[in-house]
Amino acid sequence: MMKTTGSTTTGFKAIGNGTEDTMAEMKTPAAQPVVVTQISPAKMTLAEVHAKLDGKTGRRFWKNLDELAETPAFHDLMKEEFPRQAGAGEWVDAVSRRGFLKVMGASFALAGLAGCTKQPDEPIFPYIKQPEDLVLGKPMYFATAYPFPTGAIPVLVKSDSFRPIKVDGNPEHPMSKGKSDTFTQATLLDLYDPDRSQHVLHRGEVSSWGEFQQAFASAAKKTSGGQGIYFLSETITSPTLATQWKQVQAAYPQAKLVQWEPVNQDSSRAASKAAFGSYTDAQYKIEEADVILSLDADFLGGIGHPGFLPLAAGYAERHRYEEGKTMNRLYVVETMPTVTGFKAEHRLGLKPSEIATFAVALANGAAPQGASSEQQKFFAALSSDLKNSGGKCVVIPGEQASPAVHAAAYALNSSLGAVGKTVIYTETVNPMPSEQVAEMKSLVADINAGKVQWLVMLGVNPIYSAPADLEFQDAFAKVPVTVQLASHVDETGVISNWHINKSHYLESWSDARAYDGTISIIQPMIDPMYGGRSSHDMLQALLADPQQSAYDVVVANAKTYIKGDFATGWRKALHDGWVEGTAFTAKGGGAGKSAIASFPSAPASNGLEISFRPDPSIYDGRFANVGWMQELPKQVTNLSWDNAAIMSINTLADLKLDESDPVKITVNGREVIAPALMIPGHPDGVITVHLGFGRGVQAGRVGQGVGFDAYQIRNSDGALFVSGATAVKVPGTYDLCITKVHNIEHRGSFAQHDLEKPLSDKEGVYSLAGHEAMERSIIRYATLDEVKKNPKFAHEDGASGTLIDKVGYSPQGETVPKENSFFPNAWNYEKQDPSTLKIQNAWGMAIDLNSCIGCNACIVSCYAENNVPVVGREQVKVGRNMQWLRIDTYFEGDLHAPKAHFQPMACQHCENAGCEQVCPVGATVHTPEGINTMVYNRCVGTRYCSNNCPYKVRRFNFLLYSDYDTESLKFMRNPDVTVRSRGVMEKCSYCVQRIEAAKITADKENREIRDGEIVTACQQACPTSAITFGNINDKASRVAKAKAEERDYQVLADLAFRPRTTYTAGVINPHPELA
Amino acid sequence: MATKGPMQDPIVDPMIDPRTGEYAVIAPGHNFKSVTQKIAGIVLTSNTPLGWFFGLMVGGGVALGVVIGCTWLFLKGVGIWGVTIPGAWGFAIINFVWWIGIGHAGTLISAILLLFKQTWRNSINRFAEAMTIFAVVCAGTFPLIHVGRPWLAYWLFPYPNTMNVWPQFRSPLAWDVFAVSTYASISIIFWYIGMIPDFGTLRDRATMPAAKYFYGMLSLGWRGSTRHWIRYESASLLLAGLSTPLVLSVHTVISFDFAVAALAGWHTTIFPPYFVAGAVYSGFAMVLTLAIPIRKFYHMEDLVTLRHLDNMAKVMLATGSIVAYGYGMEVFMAWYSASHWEFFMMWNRMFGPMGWAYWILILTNIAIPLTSLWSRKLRVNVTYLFILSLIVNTGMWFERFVIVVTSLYRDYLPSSWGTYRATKWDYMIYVGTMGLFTFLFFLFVRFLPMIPMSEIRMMLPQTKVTRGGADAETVSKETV
Amino acid sequence: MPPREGVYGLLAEFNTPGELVQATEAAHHAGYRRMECYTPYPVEEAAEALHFHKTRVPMVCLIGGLMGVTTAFLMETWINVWAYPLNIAGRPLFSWPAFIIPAYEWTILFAGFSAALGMIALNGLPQLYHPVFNAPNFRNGATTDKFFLCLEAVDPKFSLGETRTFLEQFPAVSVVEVDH
Amino acid sequence: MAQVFDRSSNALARFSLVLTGVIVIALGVTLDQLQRSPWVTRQGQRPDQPIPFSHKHHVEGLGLQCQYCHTQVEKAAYAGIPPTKTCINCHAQIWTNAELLEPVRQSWATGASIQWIRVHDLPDYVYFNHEIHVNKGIGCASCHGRVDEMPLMYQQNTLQMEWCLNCHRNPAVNLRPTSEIYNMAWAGPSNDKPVWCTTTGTGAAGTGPTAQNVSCTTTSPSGKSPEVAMLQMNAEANGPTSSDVPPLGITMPASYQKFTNQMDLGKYLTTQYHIRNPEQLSSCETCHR
Repeated sequence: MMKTTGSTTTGFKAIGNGTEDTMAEMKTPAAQPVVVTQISPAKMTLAEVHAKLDGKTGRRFWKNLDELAETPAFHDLMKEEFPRQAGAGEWVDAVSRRGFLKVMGASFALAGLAGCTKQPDEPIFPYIKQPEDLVLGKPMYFATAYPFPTGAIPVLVKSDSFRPIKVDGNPEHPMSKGKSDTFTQATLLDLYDPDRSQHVLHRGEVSSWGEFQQAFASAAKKTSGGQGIYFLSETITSPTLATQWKQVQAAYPQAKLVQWEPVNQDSSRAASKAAFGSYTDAQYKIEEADVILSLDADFLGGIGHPGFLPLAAGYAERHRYEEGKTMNRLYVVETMPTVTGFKAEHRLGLKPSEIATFAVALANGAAPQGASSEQQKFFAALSSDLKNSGGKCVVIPGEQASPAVHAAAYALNSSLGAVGKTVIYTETVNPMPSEQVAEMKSLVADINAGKVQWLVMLGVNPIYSAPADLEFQDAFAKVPVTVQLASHVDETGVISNWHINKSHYLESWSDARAYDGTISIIQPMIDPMYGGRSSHDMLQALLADPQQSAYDVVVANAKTYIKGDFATGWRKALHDGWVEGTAFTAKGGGAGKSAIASFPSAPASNGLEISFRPDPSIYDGRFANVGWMQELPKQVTNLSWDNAAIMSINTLADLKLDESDPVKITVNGREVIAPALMIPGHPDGVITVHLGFGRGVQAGRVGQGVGFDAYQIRNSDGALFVSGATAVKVPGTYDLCITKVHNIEHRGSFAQHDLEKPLSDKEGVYSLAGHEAMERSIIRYATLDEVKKNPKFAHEDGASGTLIDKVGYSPQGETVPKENSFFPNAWNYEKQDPSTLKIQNAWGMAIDLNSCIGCNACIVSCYAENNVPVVGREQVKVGRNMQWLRIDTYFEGDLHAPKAHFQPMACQHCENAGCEQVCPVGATVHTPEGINTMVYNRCVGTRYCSNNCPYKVRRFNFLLYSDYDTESLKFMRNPDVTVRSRGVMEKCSYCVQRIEAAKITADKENREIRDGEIVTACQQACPTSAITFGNINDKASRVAKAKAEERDYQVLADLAFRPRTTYTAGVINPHPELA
Repeated sequence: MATKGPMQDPIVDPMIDPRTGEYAVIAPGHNFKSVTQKIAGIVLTSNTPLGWFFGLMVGGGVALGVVIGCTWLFLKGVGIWGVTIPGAWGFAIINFVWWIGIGHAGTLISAILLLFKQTWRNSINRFAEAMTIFAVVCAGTFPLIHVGRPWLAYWLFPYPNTMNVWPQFRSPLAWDVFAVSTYASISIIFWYIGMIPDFGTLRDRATMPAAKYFYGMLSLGWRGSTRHWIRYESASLLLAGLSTPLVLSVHTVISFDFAVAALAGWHTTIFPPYFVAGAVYSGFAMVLTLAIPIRKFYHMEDLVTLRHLDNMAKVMLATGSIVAYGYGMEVFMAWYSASHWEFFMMWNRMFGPMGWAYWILILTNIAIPLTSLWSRKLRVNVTYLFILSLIVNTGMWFERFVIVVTSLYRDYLPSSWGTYRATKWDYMIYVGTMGLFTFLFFLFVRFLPMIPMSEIRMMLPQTKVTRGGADAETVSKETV
Repeated sequence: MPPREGVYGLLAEFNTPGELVQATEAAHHAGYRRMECYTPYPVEEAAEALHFHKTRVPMVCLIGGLMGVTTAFLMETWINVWAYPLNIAGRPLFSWPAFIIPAYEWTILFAGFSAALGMIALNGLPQLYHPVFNAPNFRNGATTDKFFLCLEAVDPKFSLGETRTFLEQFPAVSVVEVDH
Repeated sequence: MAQVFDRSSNALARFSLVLTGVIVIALGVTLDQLQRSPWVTRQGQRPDQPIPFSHKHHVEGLGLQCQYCHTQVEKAAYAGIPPTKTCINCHAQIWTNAELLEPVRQSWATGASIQWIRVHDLPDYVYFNHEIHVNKGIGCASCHGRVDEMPLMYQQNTLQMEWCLNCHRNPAVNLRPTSEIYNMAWAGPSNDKPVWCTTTGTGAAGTGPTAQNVSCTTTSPSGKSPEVAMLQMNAEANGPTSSDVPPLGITMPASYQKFTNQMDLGKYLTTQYHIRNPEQLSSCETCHR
């Protein structure tokens, strides 16, 4: 017996060790990299919030703040904030509760094997009196405009039973022609942001507009002519508001108005004043230009640059390759690599200071001294091109470039004879132009001088974004009464005596001028959800009849610019979304070189330059709490939920940094810590940082604690760029969140070597992903000469940018002929309708890679149209971002100065789709009209389809991503699209809901669907009409024509999946000497 | 006979059969009663060894990992795992294939070796089959829990429903449902049929009434009637005949999960054969992992002899070589196909960010076993075999890891390249299933006859039917 | 069936298969037909002696297999071609190569179950109670190491006395009579 | 060493085996029935409504048109639930202080909705559209049953997918002239109640809304014009089914065809109304997006 027990133990040791061994064996390797899916603790605990608040506020309002922090609302905010951040593995009440429901659901489902649980009783709330024109279930469309500092964007808002559910360009507007952009699209979520401030607050306690109005008015009356009343406003875009201000000034001559925004147009203001004697805006007729030079102007990046929509459209129009059409050529000189830069035929990366010298040198016609050889070449080619264009050229300076650049641009445009042809100079779009930083300085001076009694801030957040050197927060504390009108109780709001909740532009009356000067009436789409107020109300409060509503004010002022019978004119203006005959006309001609002198170039200083840029996704921070924009992979960098210290490979090496190392940037005494990130084509010796990040908890559940705050090192005299900065590595590492090609995983060392015969393997370093994209002929392009030689270049070898004969499973990298299939005619997509003998519809899409500028507008549009959820940083980091559509960015060639290619990639709706074949429950199937349709409610979530999708365009709800709790978000959802639950696969559906709607209308009227009647969300948003959708069986349709082009090709054609989405190979027009 | 060299293991020498030079399948000196007592004793003993309780608790404790893991999984979703896009499959599928593979050896031993009249397999086939069933249990959990909406997993079965929607039979996953469920049912029935006569024995030897009734019912009243035996034999032969194509088909179908897909690294015609070989490979490794401790613990050295270990090692050598050939072919085809996809996949598999996995696989699956197993010395070295079996199991797990993960995370479109990292939940559930396996196995060795008594009896010399009373005495002498 | 009363038969216990087989052959030679051997493991020779060769298990198994293949294949065809014809990845509705695999699996499933259950049924199991268990020495040996021959009372040639003497001529350990 | 089990156990054992089999089968059948049972589908259940509104009274009794309340059934996906205003239109004059109508007056006074319980409640992932059904010749009664005979509203049909598919796979069985959509009692043509149809508009290609494309009548149009009578004669001559006269491209004066059974009418209307083919109607995206 003893013996037995003895051997027992030994026998068991053996087994025990066994399992331990095997475990060990498996743990060690997988444990090597940091386990990303482990959830880092949420950005901020409640305790820290308190600390932060107290810290921020000093003693004065500690009481209110504590109360604020104690309010249940605030707690909920914090609670709900976590799940977004949490991702996997956090015990979150809300989430696990939902989880339990799911499990209950499961048991129910099993009980009644029907797959659907017994639904609870659903109540119906009919109207008391139904509005006349309302047909429930049929959307209505209203025209309005999105006021943006660089000019209003006219929009058409889709409204479902009076809830705005989609914002798109206004097709009837002469300037925008129905196009839109990321920001405009995102304003929808901005409207429904659950963190918007909902009350008037006085010292943190809920108060009322009335009380404020009285307090303000009476206080104003006491002052001598408004002495000590200062308005600090965001850029004023509304003519009506300007008029109101004049009235205020009439009543209170001493009152002052300061316009200030962190990202402004000071350069052009200063330069134009110097050049033309008065503030002037430039309007470019880019479609007229054969040669375009952008001096740090990201005019394809978004409405951050004035006139983005017409410029992008114009550029693309002239950049399309069509017979007998001269293709334009784009030169870009810039610092931060932008989509504009990478669309350019020739791009030169320079430090901000060098750009100025370059521009001036160009104006003077002599190459800048100390320029490198390839800069010389660039300069020579450029200037010759410009001269030879005979005035059919244009020089566009960027708003974030220094005044000198603008001055030089004015000079160049007139000397090249472009003025009047491709550029006209008009009065400013904004009614009250000013040089904002200067004004801000004087304001702070006045405050410190104790002149300011009332500081009324209209939609600005200076505590967060004011130039660091102004020490605005200290000044702020000296103002007796501070009032802030803002959409959020932000950094400024929490410490202001009064906080007035601002109404969203979709909730309020106003007006604004578009880029071309056309005035649009801004009309509300919905009653202010939280009874917010607009700047109009604020100013009106000081006027004789404070009860006048914004509507009255706008109507009153509209009488000044609406010609003819007002009633009809007004109705027309509201209907069309713009007022006829209000566009600007050219004022005077060009300007000489004289102005250049007044902006001496800064003495070249040693040390790094820091370039400050508005973020391509969240701009100056105004979109910080818009999940769509935070998650949107940024142009070029593909950063999501982060900003970084962006630098070149060499700078990275010089600073002995590796990517995602935290680096401390010091600008005369002020410092900030940022993660380092290499971006190909970035000039050496300069670091680009994007503004708008590092918001506090006041930013809201989404925006708080994302990225670092670049404003902390931004000074009033170095608002655009500053030199003499230092950067040093600090210990630790920061896990940057980057999606797609430049996913940190695949950057590695930048010296990956070619696998076989080198194609784009230039000397030096290149991106494996980009290299592979070329090798796999995912990207195909040719130069103008090549395409002239061989129009079939996309399918035959020969073009420098196209490699097709080495790819894949079929020798030519082309799709195998249909006859070779085992089942060539298993399904016929050209069936005839027996009764009408009409051929059925077959939906398809064509994407013109020449026109795609990678601006991301399509993605945000898709977000709104298809109820795509926001998953949060942790999830994006492990590759679970849910965008149905992505813009693939491939860097070709040496990463010091690469080419880049943008390729919109969504479900290709393959006719022989791999995904369908492997789904065991038939949750994804093919429709008779050739759409690869995903049936969410049938999906059990095996994810096999995603594995078998070579385009990896399927998205899976790994967790419950859709927000089922937040009320305000429910208003926003598109009622025609299912909100996907957890465990379900989803993907681009070609906007099948729009297709079905069109079919129903057409069937009712017994007619065919017209070409262009169905427009997908991405197509609708695209500023350059790169996307075409339609019936490929209708040979007359635009999509059929596009697919008939010789340049049309399928990505991964050799897999013979027969995608319905095809791409039109790009054509570039390089300068012969630079090619 | 060179093989008759000095053996380090003292108990070895007498075991060598002088005629063949092979190790005997059963130590001499055993008779019907002794084997019966030995085997039945383990089940019917009244004082269970403490070690058993210990092992059961360890197994059960670890198995809790599955329970906890799955609870959280059902609450939150598969997002708690490392799966992502592009790597939408991860541990769950890897473990599924791994476990199923392990199961295969059991069926192979009980069926194929039976058809080949390899009598030596008699002593190990019972717990090899048990291993199969428990492995299939562990494997079976994964396909169920790995789907996004597990509560709807029953949609994979063809049942009449109000949606008029049915499974989609072009999908390999639908095939899996049929293959795995069939495999499980047939294995269980085969296992049970095999045990009926032994249940009879247990019923008759049991002293506790409870045990009598329990085994009595399981035995269905088996009484060893010759007519029964004939039908019984033919039935088990048929089941063996059916299990053979079944076991080959099951892992073939599993391999279709990959081979049918259009992914470079999956889309390979060589998968079916080398998946089956790999399965047997890992299966025999697992049999060794189990047999070696058990024979020591229950002093079965003379029923599960070095002959068995030696033979199993030889089978591993054979199957391992097939697997090696498979790997070789993958590399060769990557070059020979001249397809960029194949080439890049292979290059990435070896030298990409996850190259380490590939080299671990080569080391543990090919380098170590296939070099050492040629030596008979090592083949009969119990300790070495045990360690080797663990190494091979690891290796086979990594084979699936390499196939599933490294093919997925860098596929056709570079823009969608990603990576895969397992989370604590992945590990918890995986290790949990090992616990579950151990737990079930301990229950088995305690309550069921782990070696088929009737079949062992057939291997004893006394089975010789001899006319005339002459040897009758001798026999009776032995039995007394 | 009503439990029969009286003697079921005579049960002779042997030590070795050899003795059993001899006795059985003799019994058959002597004209006994209703008899049965009980052994702890299959003894082919005993079956020979009993002249029992044919078993219908294979036939049952075959039928099961055929049922399996047809059921599965018809089901798949019906589902994918008639019940809900859907365009899956442009593949033909009747994708028979894909249908083969489940059909194959169900062939084995059905065949296996029929073989196993068929065997049990043909053996008349479960039969928890059986007269031979009444023999005091039966359960002690029959499933361990003893070999039994039972001449049953229903045999026309059976008569307690003669049969007992007949059996006792063999080196049986014991000859006992078994009641129903 | 006696018996472990007594005689009875044999029978017991075999019986229990059989029983197990029976139970398994029974369970399967039960579940299969359960998923179609009213307990799951809510067929025929009358939830407690704030007001025991009687469709029978209003439709059959007072002869109100469906559209009087469900105004947008032809214009939108939802048929529309009448606003309180609609009730008040009449009930401001009649039954002004009936106990039952208190909720209506309450709602009218306070401006709070009358909170009905939805009777026909499809899952949220099903996108049913009244508009197209009504315009393509599917009558209210086809799905909702004889609402005019329902004192309290209840769900006539299962509304389960298989039920929808029955019609989507063969619409002809339910098609009726659009003029008869709101006719609750419509029973389809028969020998004693034939239906005469003719195409207006420009032949088969069809222009303008479906509804105007075909005109049908239940009263014999004979005697209107000789060729009609003639046509009817040979219509009767070549049997009840004159619909096999190809309707395509006939450009002749209004020529009525006579239908005496639903299938013929259904086929005729399928062509005239350009009903999409079953393949398209039963394609997933038709109802799920």
